[in-house]
Amino acid sequence: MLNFIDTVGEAVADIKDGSTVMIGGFGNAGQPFELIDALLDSGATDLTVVNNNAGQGDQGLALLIKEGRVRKMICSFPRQSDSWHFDTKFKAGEIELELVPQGNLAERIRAAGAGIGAFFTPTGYGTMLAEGKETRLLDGKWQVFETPIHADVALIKALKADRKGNLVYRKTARNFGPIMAAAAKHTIAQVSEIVPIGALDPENVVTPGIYVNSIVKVA
Amino acid sequence: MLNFIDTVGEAVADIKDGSTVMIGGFGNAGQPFELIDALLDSGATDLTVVNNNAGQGDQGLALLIKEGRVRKMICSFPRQSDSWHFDTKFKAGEIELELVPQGNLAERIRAAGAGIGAFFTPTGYGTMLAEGKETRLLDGKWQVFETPIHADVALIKALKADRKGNLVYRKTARNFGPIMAAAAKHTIAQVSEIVPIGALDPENVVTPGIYVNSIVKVA
Amino acid sequence: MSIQTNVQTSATPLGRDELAALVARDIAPGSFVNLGIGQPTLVSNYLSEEQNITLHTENGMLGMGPEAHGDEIDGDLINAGKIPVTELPGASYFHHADSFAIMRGGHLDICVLGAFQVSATGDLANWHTGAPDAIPAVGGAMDLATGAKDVFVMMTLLTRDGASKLVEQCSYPLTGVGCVTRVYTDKAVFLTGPDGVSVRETFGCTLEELQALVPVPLKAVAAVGV
Amino acid sequence: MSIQTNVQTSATPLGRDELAALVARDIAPGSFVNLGIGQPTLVSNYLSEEQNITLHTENGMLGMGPEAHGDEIDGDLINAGKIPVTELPGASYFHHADSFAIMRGGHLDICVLGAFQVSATGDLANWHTGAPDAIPAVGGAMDLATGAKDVFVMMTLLTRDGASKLVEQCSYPLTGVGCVTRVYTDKAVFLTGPDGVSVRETFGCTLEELQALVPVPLKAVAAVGV
Repeated sequence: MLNFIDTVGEAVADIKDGSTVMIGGFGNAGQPFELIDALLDSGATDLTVVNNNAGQGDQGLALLIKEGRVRKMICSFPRQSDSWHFDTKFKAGEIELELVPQGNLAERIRAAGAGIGAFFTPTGYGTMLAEGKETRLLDGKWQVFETPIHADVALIKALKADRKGNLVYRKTARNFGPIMAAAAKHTIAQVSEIVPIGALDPENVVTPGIYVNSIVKVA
Repeated sequence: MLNFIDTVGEAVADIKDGSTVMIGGFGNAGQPFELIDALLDSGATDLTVVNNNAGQGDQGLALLIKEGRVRKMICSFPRQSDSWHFDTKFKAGEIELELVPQGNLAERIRAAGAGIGAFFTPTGYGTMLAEGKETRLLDGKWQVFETPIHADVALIKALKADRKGNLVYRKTARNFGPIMAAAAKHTIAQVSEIVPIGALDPENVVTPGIYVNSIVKVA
Repeated sequence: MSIQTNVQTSATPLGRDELAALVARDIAPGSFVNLGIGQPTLVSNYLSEEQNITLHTENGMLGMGPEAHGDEIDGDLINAGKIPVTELPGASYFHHADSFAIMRGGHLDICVLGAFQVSATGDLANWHTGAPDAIPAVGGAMDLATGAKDVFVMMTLLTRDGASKLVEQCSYPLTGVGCVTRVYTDKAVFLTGPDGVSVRETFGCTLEELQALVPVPLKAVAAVGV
Repeated sequence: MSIQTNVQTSATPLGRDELAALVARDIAPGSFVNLGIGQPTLVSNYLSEEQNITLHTENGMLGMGPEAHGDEIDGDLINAGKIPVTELPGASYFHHADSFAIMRGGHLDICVLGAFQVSATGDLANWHTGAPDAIPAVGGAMDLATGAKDVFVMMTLLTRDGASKLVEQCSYPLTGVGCVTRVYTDKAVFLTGPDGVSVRETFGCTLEELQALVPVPLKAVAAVGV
């Protein structure tokens, strides 16, 4: 069921402790900063967060980590020049890390949304990130068995939503939004604009409304 | 390398006997009729054809089958009220059939283009179409091991191409076009219009030009 | 929708259109629905605008409108049965892999299908008679059976020969295992699941008369709510 | 591009920009290319318009243009290194799964990467020093190493301590197995593969001098063409 919600606070109010939360964005592009701030304010804790990174500087996901709300990160690139909050927690053994090659991260999220129970991928074969994983020779290449990443909630950012919940994005801010929307039980999208039904060309819809549960406009 | 080609005959001239050829379309929507006719004229034979159906009436794929050019069909729905050429060949034991549930057909084609070596899908579990296949309990569902379908050539139909080979489609004629373009070594697209670079909005490109090798305009 | 103890809600068996209207009434507002080819397509005639139902067609569209007529007919806009259809405002198009991801991923609320047979545990047989000389053709049937949150079947309860299509175990080749949650027939609405078959309502027969027609143990649905 | 028997093509080792220009010259017209973060990014400065190269960035774009400056800067348009970039005519955007499908599916012609070490059989180590207290971060490195038709590495041949980065077997954790096809260094261009390491050209040293620096057996590339 699709709901249009007035504030980011109400939009994230039902996120429970212990949830797995996907957060869209690559770098700052497509990061739903306002929804992340609202999640921080909500007090939800013991979270597993799926994002490409593990927070940067003193904002957004970095603050969630600093405040001890994140039990586990699933990401491809936690270490950055300004990922000091993650670094501190990780070295103190206070946060769990599942490091996933970026393409496997994307494909595992896509598999969850598409109802694929598992897949074999050549990426990571023969590396420490595939240690202990089942492997198989397929199409002449050794491949690694990988499983979907499902989530309770996805927080994503899009450019526009229509009143059916259809979404379009902007440039490289699209990144993880469409696949996370499909992989989560409940998808919350912050958008810059809400347009009437019929204002988006059906040929150009990127995320069909079937994947979206809550929409909040952020100025 | 992308080529713009004047005639459908030249476009299909290099398709070799014994090739696996994907043909886009669902019903008549998105069927590249002119390319199929050119393939018939080319004389190429011993083909494996991947299409949702196995030809209808006395046109297109049905004629390829009638003329004995198709060794094997990989499809989801061969039997139709007017699939008489396929029916005759099949009952005479003169054509091989690999019957694949439509969603597994689509996902196996997608896997080929995406470099996924195999995947597990719940579709078909416990049915005669999964007999002899490896199964596994994943995410609480019994799932079936399926492998990618690669092709030598894809023949697809799109609405417009720009001079970079980017494609857009029209309505439900999109169907198998984008995934077949990615799954084949050589993709030939017939289009209604060729537009200059910059005429397609980068947000709305459906098949990026990297997947397209030959483009021919069909009036 | 209220679920009640077994009630004979009609004095006569339901016709195809009455059954379609009943299915339509049972679809929750705002649902995303796929209507299979044949009898299930009739359901679309009885969906009200207030229900705000979005129809999916597996050949790549959400927001499918009614069948197209006359000038509306567009060869590029067809449904899974290859019938020309129309586009409603708020529609979207996508390719076949994305379309079946919607189904397989469990995003559709309801899929309505025809059937040759349904078993007591919800197995579905609707794609193949199993005749040795038949050319098999499956299309999207197995994907539809597997993917939706609820799979409703619409069928006559009996074959022309009077045999029950609701069976202990399907004799026709299966489309999906344990996938059907509800069976709408001319004589009754059945709920199927791991606990066996319950009867929600009957049409033109009592539960006892119904049981005499059907080779699986039936029970009345327990009262829910008021 | 002509491949010649071992030739010293420069009297001195190549600088970073000269090396980038050489890689750029070796990219066939019409290629689709991904340039890794760091030194490989320099290659874009030397691609000519006539080459008609299309650049891919794994965060969802084909047709990436040069770095953005001043008013061009748009927070929604960045590359994999999170640097603001521009869009060229004929570009396209797609989501992350589609973007990595382009890589994993083998559709890119060339990927150019930096490296800590490359082995004689083309194993690549470029993501992790293996230090016990290091926080690991892999990003798209393993996907890039696995997916492109050709993986070119750009690196200095020696570490600051004078150790060869071209090694018999990588001591750093691997990024990919047997994936590197060509290694561009300040002192030579190496071709790697199942048959071992060949030297295409040297810069400021002879093949013999080069062999003294490198712990794997080198051979000159056989003459091709005229």
